[in-house]
Amino acid sequence: MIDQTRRGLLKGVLGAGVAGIALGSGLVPLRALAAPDASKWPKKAFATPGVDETIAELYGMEAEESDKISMDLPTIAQNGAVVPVKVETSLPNVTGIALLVAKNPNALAATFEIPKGTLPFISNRLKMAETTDVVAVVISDGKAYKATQNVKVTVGGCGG
Amino acid sequence: MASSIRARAVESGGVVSIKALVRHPMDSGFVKDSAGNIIPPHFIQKLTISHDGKNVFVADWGPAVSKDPFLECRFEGGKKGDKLTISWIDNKGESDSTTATIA
Amino acid sequence: MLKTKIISVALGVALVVPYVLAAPTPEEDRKAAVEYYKQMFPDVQINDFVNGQYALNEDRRKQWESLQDFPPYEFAVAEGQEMFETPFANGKTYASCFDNEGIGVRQNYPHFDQSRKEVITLELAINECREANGEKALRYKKGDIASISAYMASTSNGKAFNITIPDDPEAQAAYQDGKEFYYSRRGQLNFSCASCHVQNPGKWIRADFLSPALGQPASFPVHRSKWGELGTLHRRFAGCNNNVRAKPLPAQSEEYRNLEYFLTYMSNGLPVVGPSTRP
Amino acid sequence: MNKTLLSVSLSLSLLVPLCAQAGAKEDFEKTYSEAVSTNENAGNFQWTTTFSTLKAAKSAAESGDYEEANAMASKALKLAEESVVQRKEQATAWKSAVIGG
Repeated sequence: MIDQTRRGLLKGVLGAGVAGIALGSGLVPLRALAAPDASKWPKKAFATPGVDETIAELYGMEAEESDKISMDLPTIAQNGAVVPVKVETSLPNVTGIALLVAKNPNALAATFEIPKGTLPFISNRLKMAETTDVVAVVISDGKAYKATQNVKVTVGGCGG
Repeated sequence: MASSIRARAVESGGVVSIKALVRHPMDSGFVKDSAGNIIPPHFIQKLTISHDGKNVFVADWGPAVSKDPFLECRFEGGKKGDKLTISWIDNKGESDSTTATIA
Repeated sequence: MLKTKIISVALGVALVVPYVLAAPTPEEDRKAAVEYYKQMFPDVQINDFVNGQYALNEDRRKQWESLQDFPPYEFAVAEGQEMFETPFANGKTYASCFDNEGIGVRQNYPHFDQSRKEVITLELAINECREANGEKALRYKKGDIASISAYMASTSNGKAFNITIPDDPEAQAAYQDGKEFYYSRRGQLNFSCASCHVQNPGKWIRADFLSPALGQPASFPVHRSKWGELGTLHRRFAGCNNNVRAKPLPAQSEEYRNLEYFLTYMSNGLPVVGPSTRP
Repeated sequence: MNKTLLSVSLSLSLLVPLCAQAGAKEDFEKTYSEAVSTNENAGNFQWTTTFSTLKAAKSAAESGDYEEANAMASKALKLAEESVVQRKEQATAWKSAVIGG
């Protein structure tokens, strides 16, 4: 037990050390094209359990049910590790879309910025731990709307 | 080394459809390896697609996005032959980028 | 006197090999299987059986089709191609070991080598090619060998399986051995391959949807969501055996190669669609 | 006299548990090796459960719990016997399941 803990700790320290060295010596490949800036990645929203709590954290408001959001996802996922999810909406002036998996440890799976000229459509593949509601949130004219669909997951997507 | 990004962009009726696949483990931090040790989280946090110097799509991803993530999106205003730049960065600061030509 | 002797000899032969004589020929087996599945699934096009469960279940088919946009094995196939084209230390490549330089030959595997008297699968041929050129053999179930095999399969896409069983008692025996394996109940659960894939395709067994025997090997190697990577047919055999609590045999063991020989012969005429994806 | 009695009774009291122990160990070893050899007879019809039960028997024996070890070895023997029966049955029974046969 003690040994295991110590090994875990050692590993953590070593891992951090290696990462530090890699950064320090410029081993991380420097690309001609600038990497995206992840400083504004919504860390807190990605660490929040529960759908409503996550929407509040992410957008600072509640989302209203809308039938103008269409979701295309399987009734029974063949494997929770790879569940295709498509969302499209006829709501106007869409600036953002988010995908939430209600029963995952943290609900938020992905958020998307939809700049002007980009269509309010996204397709992504997500992991789901168990049978769950999947919620699509759409920001239209500055307000949040949502739609929900249930997916049965018989083989969970959290390893094993 | 081969690029971690494979992308296809097709223009039809003024709309460009982009499909991309990124090679990445997307480890959630909730899974143990065969020896029972937690595999630390390692996932792409941000992926951007830009055209003509401006972003046409920005994704913020968490660890619930599947291994080797797939993405499809659509935008207006691109022409055949235009270049798109697709870039990602993960939670360890690793990144990659590629360009695709609209067909 | 002479006549009776001849008769008794003939009788003796008939007594010694009754099953082989009485058994249907491989071609009769194949036709019976095609007929059997056609009756079981009258709405399924014959070539669609290679898509396994996706030929039988609409919801699953949609998920599979959405993965075809950019299948998760794309990277592995590209790596397989790179390895296939990269010369060994001696300067030769895999192409030197195969007919037509290895391009578009998947549909001819496995085949029976009459001089060696054994079944040669594509993966075995890949490793023997490596060893003949001074390289180390690869592990058989996943990784590089699955990627190379997947690339080779991709160059045969759409070509009809053309497995031959030469007029050689040992080739016939290898086929019969594979057939016996497919139909023999094994493991503590007392299931044969056929219990699921002949008697119950199109049905659920817990969370798994059962595919028909016909067309089964045509999609290999496959990327399973469960594995998160590509695996070979023999990895799948071992997994199935393990599921019924039967001790799996080693990949590329004689038993599994004979099983592949039988199973792929059943799919003669159907198109190569590997690599593919499965749950 | 007294001394002899004492030493006899002492050695007896020491011997009893040792004997019981030795008996259980021998029983285990006998059953275990029988299970292993029966399992060999199953050829390529061996069951994964036989192996896991044999393993459980062995680790119980290593920890000195011969009662548990013996129970596990007997269970493994039974599983191995069933797999041998399965092998023998299937030598002909498989034909009854063949398509068109």
